[in-house]
Amino acid sequence: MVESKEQNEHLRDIANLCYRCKKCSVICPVAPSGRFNPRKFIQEINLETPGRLKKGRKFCDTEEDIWVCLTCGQCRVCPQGLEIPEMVREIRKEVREQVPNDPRFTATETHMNIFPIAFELMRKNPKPAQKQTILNQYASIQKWPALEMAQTGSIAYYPGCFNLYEHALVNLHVQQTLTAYAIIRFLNLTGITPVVANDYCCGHDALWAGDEETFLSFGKRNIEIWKAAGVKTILVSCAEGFRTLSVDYPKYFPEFSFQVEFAADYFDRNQIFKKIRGFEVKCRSIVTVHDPCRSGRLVDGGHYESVRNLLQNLIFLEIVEMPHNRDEARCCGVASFRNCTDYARDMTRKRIKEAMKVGAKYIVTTCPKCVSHFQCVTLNEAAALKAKFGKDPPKVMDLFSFIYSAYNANDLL
Amino acid sequence: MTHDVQVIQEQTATCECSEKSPVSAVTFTPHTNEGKFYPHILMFCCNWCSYAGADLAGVSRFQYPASVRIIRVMCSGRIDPAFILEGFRRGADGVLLTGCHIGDCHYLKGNEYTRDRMVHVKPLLQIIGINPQRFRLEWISASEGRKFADIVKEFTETIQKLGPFELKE
Amino acid sequence: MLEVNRDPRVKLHTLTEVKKVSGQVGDFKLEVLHNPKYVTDKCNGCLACVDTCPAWGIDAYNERFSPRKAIYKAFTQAVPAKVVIDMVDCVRCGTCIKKCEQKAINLDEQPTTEILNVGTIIVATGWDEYKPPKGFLGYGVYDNVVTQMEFERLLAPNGPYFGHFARPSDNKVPKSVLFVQCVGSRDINKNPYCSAGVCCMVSVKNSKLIKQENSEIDVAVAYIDMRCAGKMYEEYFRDAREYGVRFIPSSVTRIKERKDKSLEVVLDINEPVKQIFDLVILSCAIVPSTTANNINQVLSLQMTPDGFFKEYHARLNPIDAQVPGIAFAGVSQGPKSIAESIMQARGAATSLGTIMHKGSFKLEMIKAIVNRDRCSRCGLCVTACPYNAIILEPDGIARVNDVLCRGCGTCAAICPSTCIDLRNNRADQYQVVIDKLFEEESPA
Amino acid sequence: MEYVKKLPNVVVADDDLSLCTDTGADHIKKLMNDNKANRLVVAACTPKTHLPVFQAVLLGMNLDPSYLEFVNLREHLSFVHMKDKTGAQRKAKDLLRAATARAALLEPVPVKMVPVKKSVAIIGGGVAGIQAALDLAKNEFEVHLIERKETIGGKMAMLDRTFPTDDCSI
Repeated sequence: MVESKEQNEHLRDIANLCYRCKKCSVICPVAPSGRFNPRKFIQEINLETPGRLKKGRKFCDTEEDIWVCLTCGQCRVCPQGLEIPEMVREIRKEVREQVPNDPRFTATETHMNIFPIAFELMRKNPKPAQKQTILNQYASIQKWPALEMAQTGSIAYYPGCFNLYEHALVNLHVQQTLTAYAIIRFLNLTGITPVVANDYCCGHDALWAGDEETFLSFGKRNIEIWKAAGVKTILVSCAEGFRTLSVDYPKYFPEFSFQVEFAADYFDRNQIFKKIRGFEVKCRSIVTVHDPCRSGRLVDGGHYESVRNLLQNLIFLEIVEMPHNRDEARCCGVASFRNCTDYARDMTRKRIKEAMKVGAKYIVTTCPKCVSHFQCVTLNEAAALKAKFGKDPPKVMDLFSFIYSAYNANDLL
Repeated sequence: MTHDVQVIQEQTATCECSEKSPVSAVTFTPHTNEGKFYPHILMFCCNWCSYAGADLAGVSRFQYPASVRIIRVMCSGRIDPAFILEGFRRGADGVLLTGCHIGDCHYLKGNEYTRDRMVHVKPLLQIIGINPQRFRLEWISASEGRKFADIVKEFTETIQKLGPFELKE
Repeated sequence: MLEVNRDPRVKLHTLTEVKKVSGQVGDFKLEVLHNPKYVTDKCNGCLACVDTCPAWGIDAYNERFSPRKAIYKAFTQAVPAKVVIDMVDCVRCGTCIKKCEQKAINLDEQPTTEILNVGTIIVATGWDEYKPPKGFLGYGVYDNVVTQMEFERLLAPNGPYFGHFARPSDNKVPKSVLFVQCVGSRDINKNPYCSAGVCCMVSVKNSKLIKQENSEIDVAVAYIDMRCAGKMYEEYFRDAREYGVRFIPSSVTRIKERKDKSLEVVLDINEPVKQIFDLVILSCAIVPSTTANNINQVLSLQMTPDGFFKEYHARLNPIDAQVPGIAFAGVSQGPKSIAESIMQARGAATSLGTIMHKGSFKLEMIKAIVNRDRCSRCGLCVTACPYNAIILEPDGIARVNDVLCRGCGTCAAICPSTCIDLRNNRADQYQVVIDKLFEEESPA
Repeated sequence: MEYVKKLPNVVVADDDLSLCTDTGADHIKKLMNDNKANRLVVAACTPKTHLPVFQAVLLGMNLDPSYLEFVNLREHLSFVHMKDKTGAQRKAKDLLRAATARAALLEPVPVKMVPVKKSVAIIGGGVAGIQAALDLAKNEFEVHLIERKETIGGKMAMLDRTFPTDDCSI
């Protein structure tokens, strides 16, 4: 905790490095809405004396609506290296402490606030969900082979909040269970039995909504659970989970001593698919990769190539790139299930249109939130998109769900 | 929403036909009833079928446990899974959602939405770590007073077997 | 009927179908399609054309028992009293054009569309007779098995036998007649409901009419139970028995034709008994008109599982539809007799007349409201709304039509932005109730 | 009763044997006026039958009729928990607590008037359609009688004679 506070002040101290090049406000997808502008936000910080700023009070009644920022990190183009998303997060936390029911905060609620409620319930719960049981139930329903999962071991797979989105956002086909199943199944096929612990949600959404308390309680218990299981390496397939575990956990928990690896990286580095006997999967389709901010811009060294390399394993698959890719990837529109607004939706639409213009039949990504937001548009506005482009909108899938579906069908069109 | 005067007049009434008003001074015993676990169940009833069913159960004097707290909604289609989680968050031991039978909805197909949406509630509870048996979806028509009482009885027994909700503060 | 035609305030649109309905109470727009009659309004009904017409078709009015010309008037008292041409039967010889003094015939008439702008709508789509599947109790195979409506024509003075009924196979007066009740009704495999006793009463009436015509004829009715509930109905039933009609509590399961075209019927009276009848009449169920479904597709009202329109409330308001400004009359809402149909029709006229007389309709505004600032323009509420009450404005923001919205709240539950809610049934109001219900101790 | 009085926002609570009578209404009016109350919670029978009664009371006081919250103490409580007095007591308290809290959040429901054209379309020219057309035409409304077939009359015109008077159908 002490550490993070120092970090806060440090973040702010460098706000005066800004020389108003306006790169951030030009690239910021929210700025045109007129409710949030990163450059103005930095200026607000600079205008105040550090003493007043410490309490974040300024932002309780400023015009800059810090809850509107998507923390997508496109503003990281900053030539002075200002971490605007991180700053926003710190300010959010302070504002939340001072005004518990900030009307501007409640105004960003989406989905009847189901996710914060679910997280609060999870937090209270001393006995989290039996993930192994749920996974094997899923396997038996699908009539797929059962998974081998260990209770203790050195390599763990962290499914994160697991199938929460899948069931909270009905009809959007966010196949989180399939993703988890696919990864464990592929690992099993190469003789690896990963630990799947009954861990908690990583606390990403709570953290970015300024609710540090929930985040800390999740983190603490997760670390205990992993320690008890004797885990050394943790594989994370979800981009948000990866960012939280690899960047935020070490920052907040000095005792965090695990090696965190992005599942796609691990698969690529160890050539998992090459090791699976008879892995000759045909897939006559065209995919494009949407790079989520959480596994790209917002972590060091953007994990872009591994995803593409894994897709190369599929025979006949054509990978096309959208004009904005890798570090410049456009935002899916919504972060931490807040602020589903018209401009947020326009962003989602724009990204889908980008994918359609390059002729993709599938959009493959690694973030379940990107999947759900893209699906919301492709499924609900299919008719309008079809009218405009003369073809069906692309399907959106998680990387591992996509590969597993192709592997299962051996020719996914 | 703000009001200049926020005052409420309270009336407790009993018609000649009803029992003596239960709101007479009886000491408040929290949480247990003669040593037995006494569940609190949140129940949503749609205005047109289930609420009328509950009324019929009343008029017919079908006795059922005093565990349910009924909230009247216009249509079961109004119920978002968030309401159910909200109930658990506030400390309900179980949540019972009732609506009109499929095809019988006062609002054409509101209950079909409910049905489709509620398929996902049990897995959702499972992942949060709540026993899915604590939630139930039932169709009760306005003429099924007996069924209403039976379902409440049965569900209360289920919850009693499960014990108090683990996450209650 | 004639009165309707004479009244200047009633516009008759025959051979017309409703294709599309938009708008709401107070201002409905009906798109109607006028099918061609091929005869203009100049026709004075002299019927000279009918005599000259060389082409023949089957007379739908007389069920299947008699032919009619391709140019025809439906029946003597038809309203409007003009002829029409059935293009299926017409050979386009043009004889009628030459014969017509009024120059009223135009064989090249095309269908036309018209928009009717009205304040309210009455749905009176009526009914059809249940047609038994071919071969069921010999229907459609044996000539002398007919349905009740067909028999009405055999009996009618303007029917094929001019009021002196005969059996269809040999045009001879039958010696014995059997009515079979509950065909296609009260049967969970066909129609589970009872047609409200109408078919019972029709059989009582027709059996009595046969006896009045010729008391020599043996008339029997095979019934499950006679449902003669209504004013003077029981007395009417007693009358029939006094005329000598035999009412046999029995269900008929098998009918076989004999060489002389008479029918061998197996009646189950404690044990199977064979009896011979010359004519068998099937008292078939009343089923919703085939057009009811089409009409419902344009009006999107609610139907009960049996296909009749669903009223607002079975007890408290059996006349109005759930959509304001629409009412039901007659069998469209459920099987009923003529008297009941007229009762409901007058009820519907009063119900809608009240609104129209007042000139305005009062709406309780427990309706969905949209928080325009938060709407993400996703359109999910539009697809969720059962009443099509929500549309997206040109700028993409959802707008609720207060008249069509009935306040179910389905949209509120589906909205991802939590921006649409029901007035006075808001989520925060529910949440406060949930909160307070489970508060452990009293705050005081 | 004592419990209810202590709840937040409650200014007055009283009981009466028959609230739905005129005297009951007067009683409510007097209490509300004396205590300057502007929301009413009725804890009695089912709102499905008695809501309009108490809405009328509020209307009589120039208050919006939606400022009314109902607690169903009869059908949902005293009738069904006859043997469990303690449980019923607790449930009643819970319900009243929730109802008073909700009452504070009630909002006025406006009433909207929409103009209605004085014309009617009747779909179907059978006996019911004809009768409705005649009735409405007599009331000077413009009637459009829409019939799918070439003549009006429907099934009725195909009948010979009709029960129970055996008169001609046309």
